[in-house]
Amino acid sequence: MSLQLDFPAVLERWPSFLAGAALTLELAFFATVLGALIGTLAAVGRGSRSALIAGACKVYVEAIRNTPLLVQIFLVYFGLASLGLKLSAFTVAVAALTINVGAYTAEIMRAGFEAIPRGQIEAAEGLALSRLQIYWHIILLPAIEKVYPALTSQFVLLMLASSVCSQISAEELTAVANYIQSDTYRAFETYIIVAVLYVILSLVMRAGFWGLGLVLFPRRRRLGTPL
Amino acid sequence: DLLDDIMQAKKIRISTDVAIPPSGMMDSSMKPTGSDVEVAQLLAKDWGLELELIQTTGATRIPNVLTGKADIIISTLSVTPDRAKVIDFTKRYATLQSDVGCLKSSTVKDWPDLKDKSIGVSRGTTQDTTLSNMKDKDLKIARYDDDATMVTAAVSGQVDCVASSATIINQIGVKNPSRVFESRIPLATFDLAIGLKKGEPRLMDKLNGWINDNVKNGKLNAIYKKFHGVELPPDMRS
Amino acid sequence: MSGHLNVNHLIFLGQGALWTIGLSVIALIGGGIVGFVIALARISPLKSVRFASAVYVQLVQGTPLLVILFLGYFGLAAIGLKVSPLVAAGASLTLYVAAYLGEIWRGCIQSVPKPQWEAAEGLALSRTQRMTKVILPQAVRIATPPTVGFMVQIVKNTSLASVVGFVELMRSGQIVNNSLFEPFAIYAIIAVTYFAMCYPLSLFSQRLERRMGRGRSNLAPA
Amino acid sequence: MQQNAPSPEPVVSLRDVQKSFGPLRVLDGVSFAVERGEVLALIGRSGSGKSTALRCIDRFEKVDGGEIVVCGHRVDRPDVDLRALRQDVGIVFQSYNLFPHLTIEQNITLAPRAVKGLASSQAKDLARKVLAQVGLEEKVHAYPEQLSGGQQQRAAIARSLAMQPKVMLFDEVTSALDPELTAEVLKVIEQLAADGMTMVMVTHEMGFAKGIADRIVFMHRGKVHETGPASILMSPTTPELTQFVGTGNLKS
Amino acid sequence: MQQNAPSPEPVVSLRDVQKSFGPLRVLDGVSFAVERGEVLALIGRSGSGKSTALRCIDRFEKVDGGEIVVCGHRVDRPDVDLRALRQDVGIVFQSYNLFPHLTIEQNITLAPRAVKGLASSQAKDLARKVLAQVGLEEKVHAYPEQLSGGQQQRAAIARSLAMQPKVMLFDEVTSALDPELTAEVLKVIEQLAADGMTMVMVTHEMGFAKGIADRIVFMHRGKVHETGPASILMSPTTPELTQFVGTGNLKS
Ligand SMILES: Nc1ncnc2c1ncn2[C@@H]1O[C@H](COP(=O)(O)OP(=O)(O)OP(=O)(O)O)[C@@H](O)[C@H]1O
Ligand SMILES: Nc1ncnc2c1ncn2[C@@H]1O[C@H](COP(=O)(O)OP(=O)(O)OP(=O)(O)O)[C@@H](O)[C@H]1O
Ligand SMILES: [Mg+2]
Ligand SMILES: [Mg+2]
Repeated sequence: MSLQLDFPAVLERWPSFLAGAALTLELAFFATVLGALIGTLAAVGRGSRSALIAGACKVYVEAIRNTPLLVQIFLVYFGLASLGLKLSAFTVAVAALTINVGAYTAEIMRAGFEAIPRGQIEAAEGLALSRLQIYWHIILLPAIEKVYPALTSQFVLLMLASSVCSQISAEELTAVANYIQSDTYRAFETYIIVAVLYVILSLVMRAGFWGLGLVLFPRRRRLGTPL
Repeated sequence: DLLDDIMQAKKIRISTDVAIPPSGMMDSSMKPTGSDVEVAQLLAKDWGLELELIQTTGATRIPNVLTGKADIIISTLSVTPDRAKVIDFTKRYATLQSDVGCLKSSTVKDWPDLKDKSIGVSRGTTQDTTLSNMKDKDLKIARYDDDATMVTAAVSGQVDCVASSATIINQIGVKNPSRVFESRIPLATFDLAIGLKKGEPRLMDKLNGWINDNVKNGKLNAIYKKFHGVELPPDMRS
Repeated sequence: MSGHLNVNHLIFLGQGALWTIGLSVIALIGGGIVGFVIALARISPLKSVRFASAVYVQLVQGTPLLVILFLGYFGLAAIGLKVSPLVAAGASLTLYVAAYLGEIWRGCIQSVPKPQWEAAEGLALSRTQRMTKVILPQAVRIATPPTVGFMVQIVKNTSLASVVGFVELMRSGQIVNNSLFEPFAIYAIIAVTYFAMCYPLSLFSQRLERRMGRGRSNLAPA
Repeated sequence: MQQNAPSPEPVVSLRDVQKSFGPLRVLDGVSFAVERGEVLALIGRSGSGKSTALRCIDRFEKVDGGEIVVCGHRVDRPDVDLRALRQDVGIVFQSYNLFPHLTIEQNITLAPRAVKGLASSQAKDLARKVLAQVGLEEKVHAYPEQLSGGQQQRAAIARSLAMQPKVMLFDEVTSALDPELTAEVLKVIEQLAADGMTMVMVTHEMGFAKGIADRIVFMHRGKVHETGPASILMSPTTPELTQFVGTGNLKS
Repeated sequence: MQQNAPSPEPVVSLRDVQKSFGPLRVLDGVSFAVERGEVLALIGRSGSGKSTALRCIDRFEKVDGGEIVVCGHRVDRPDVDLRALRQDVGIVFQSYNLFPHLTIEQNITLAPRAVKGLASSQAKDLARKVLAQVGLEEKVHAYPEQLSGGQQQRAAIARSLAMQPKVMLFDEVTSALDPELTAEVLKVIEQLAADGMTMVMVTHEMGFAKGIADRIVFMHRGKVHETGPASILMSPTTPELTQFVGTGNLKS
């Protein structure tokens, strides 16, 4: 092997790695919460009886799903600045990630809505519940429960994809890696450590979603069905 | 021995980032050009070799030679002790004067004026390291993945100061006349050198000899002046 | 560092787009073949095979593609394998795509109703015959829409191959921008180009889904 | 079973109802009425339009023509107040359609709270009352999947009862159940009938129809083919009903 | 119905079979035997273990203890030759489980060709023969979804017959069907019985069990509670069977 690896030389910068990992998690957290919200609204919007709302939601979802995140980030970052709006890199990163993951969430949630048996909705209609009440009480939670694994994976993917935020000066994990590797020229050691950290982060996120699932789906918890 | 391999193959593979103007970039017909590219071309010509430019990104310049995918790197490598632990550097073939540049309309004169101003810089460059080490100065640093993104950030108004070479600082105003930047605070002068894998003394000697010759005959200075608009420092122009 | 967007720039971008398509095709074929093996391994009767393939999937799905590409390209070289960037990028993308397609396809195979497996078993078909004659033909129908949907992700993700020196669409856009500094115009062009490549696939996948009359979501790295 | 004297205003009345799905004419001039306290059984072979007729009464399907009046609501009109209508009508389907993520109590209290604005404690008392009616007091805190089919169906009936409807519609509520479970559900419905609830039920259980229905409506190809008291099942006058009752007997 | 003299070697025999799912003991010492040409009906309430017993015979479940011998195969042994066993046993489920991507003919010829190596033309002749047996000749080239439930179930029976099994197992093959369709499927099974096929059937159709079965096995809580000729249904000796037959009668 023509290459000598010297992990200690890179590992001694662990505070930077930790800070990067923390920022990555932070980005993922905000984008997940906001994206879930926007995505759910867009999913509901796509089923709207107003052609305008349904159409707008569709355009949003399709435009985002069919272009790379990096391009979206650049367009938001430089676009806003050209308009004179100077937001911090963190704000822009969260905004772009939210817009991005919101579109995917919308698609997943829509599948969840469609998976609710017609009979459930008819039963609720038969009980004189209003449209909004039906969405809230009958559709939302079971739909989320049905697509929970897909949502979990999507949000983990979002966390991994947040690595491109290094491009707009957000100091997340990949940015830290890029800095350390160009400062030390020890690229292998750096990227191997970063890969391990990402795997750990994704496990942490999955564990978090698992725990959240326990809270969200009391029936699952009580009947012991695996999530 | 790498030198023999190169000579036998009649081809030298040089790792260069073509996205860091004016050292490496594309001309309007999308051919690689820039000061580093011309240095590489000159070297290949002098040694009678075919040139293969290995186009890289900032992150992969070094791994390319460590894993034998390229023979040497000519890509604005500044020499630092940390880096010298990983690869070997030749003598300097150029220098890089770095300044902190600010909007012409701003009042920045010295370090204290930089408080609350975000300073754009290319991530992991020696400018970045230098600024990052000035912990006492309480600077707000915005790091971009490469010079181009940093310049774009300055052009579009995301930052009002940048730490970079004078060439690049001047470039911003060319791209956006309403945002002219000029050098305000000198940062440091770095030596740029050719990088190669450790343990290749014969190649190292030959490269050093070639640099000496071309410093003396003024060819390196000419290339530098052509792209950077200024000459190399006096002690490199004998 | 000169002037305005000209024909050369557009040609350069076009070449980048061609590379994007080429890499996508390689990733899909390689990832498809390996992914099929992974899908079968994930439902293997052997516990060790199931476990190993699950670990593989978890590792790959937990690592950004950028890092996989980097380690793939230089990692192979570091252990003394001399490979061209094309082979290295192809191999890395294959590993990556296989992990996702393998999981998608495993789900599709397992979503063939259990009674179908039992009915085939009850007819004395061997394991291979059950798979090839009963389960897979049904799974293929279920799998087509999410697979086509995932191809969109492949197309977009090839942009990361720039790390191993590919000047594909995204990288060519960055290079052009570096000499023109018109980020808004250039990234808009790139966005539209990606959209033009991806949207037909999305549309096709949606149409297939609708024809099958069931809503399935497809996973999507951004 | 109470046989009220026909009041001038029936609870449910259909007059010449027409309904097509695409080219398929499913209801072709259906008319019948249900008086207060009456139990009406809708029978007929598969595809004859029984479920569709029932669903039209609660406006799960819009009719193409004819007139439907339910508790004073003009169901055929586009401007009918759906939520008011559905407070007067309870409907129970073959697939019980309990909400799987809610406990039985939550299933029952949801609509009274959300629609009628009952306080939580009131709603819970109500839940206990209707669960007692169907004999499921001990299952308040269970989830639907913890119940047997018969228990789920009884819970679904209780959920409808909690809205205190004026008429209940049942669509083959026992056909997914095995004989023993069927028996428990039928007992509950019998009790409802005895309490004077107005009911329309689609059923395959001829024995039950005979025993409980005040009137039988036999549907055939989207039309009311024969109608009369339960005794018409013993002495059918049309060949279609004769055949239908004949095959039904196979399930003996 | 043929009443063969019991041969020394039964086609199917279970002796003291034990089977648990986790903590739940589903079969608790089940023993019975089926002679050549005999029709045995397994009855019992839901959850009593009928399906499990049937599935153990074709080794869809592994038993925890006891002995099962089917056509000479020691089914309880781990080393039993599964494919040989399943060539001797045909099984038909409640959900017909035809392969939706294949035509009826392809459904039927698949196993004979893949397992027995029949030539295509031979297999097609065979398909025509078994389809004639179940009265579906005209549907050879249809896809399953183009058939009614009863037709699908008959096609599933034909598919099993094409393997020329020595014994057929039926698990509530009519319970997803309405009375009319039930009748056509039962007729096919009656014909098979008349032709001397050995059969074990789980069924809810008491009338049918009475009419066709040579012997009844009544299961209760994982045990064989009563067994005997069909006449035990008229004069049950245990209270459990009395109750079971009683409730069964509700479905009259
Ligand atoms: N939403 C629908 N779209 C199209 N056709 C329908 C729809 N609902 C019912 N039909 C058709 O209308 C006819 C009558 O259906 P309906 O459900 O009313 O029959 P039914 O008497 O309830 O039969 P079953 O006893 O099988 O429940 C059938 O042919 C059915 O296929
Ligand atoms: N795979 C399984 N895992 C766990 N429990 C099972 C499984 N299969 C069956 N059971 C349980 O075993 C018991 C007996 O089931 P079985 O299907 O044999 O009953 P059955 O007599 O066929 O009833 P039914 O008339 O409802 O079909 C039931 O309590 C059932 O829940
Ligand atoms: Mg119906
Ligand atoms: Mg069963």
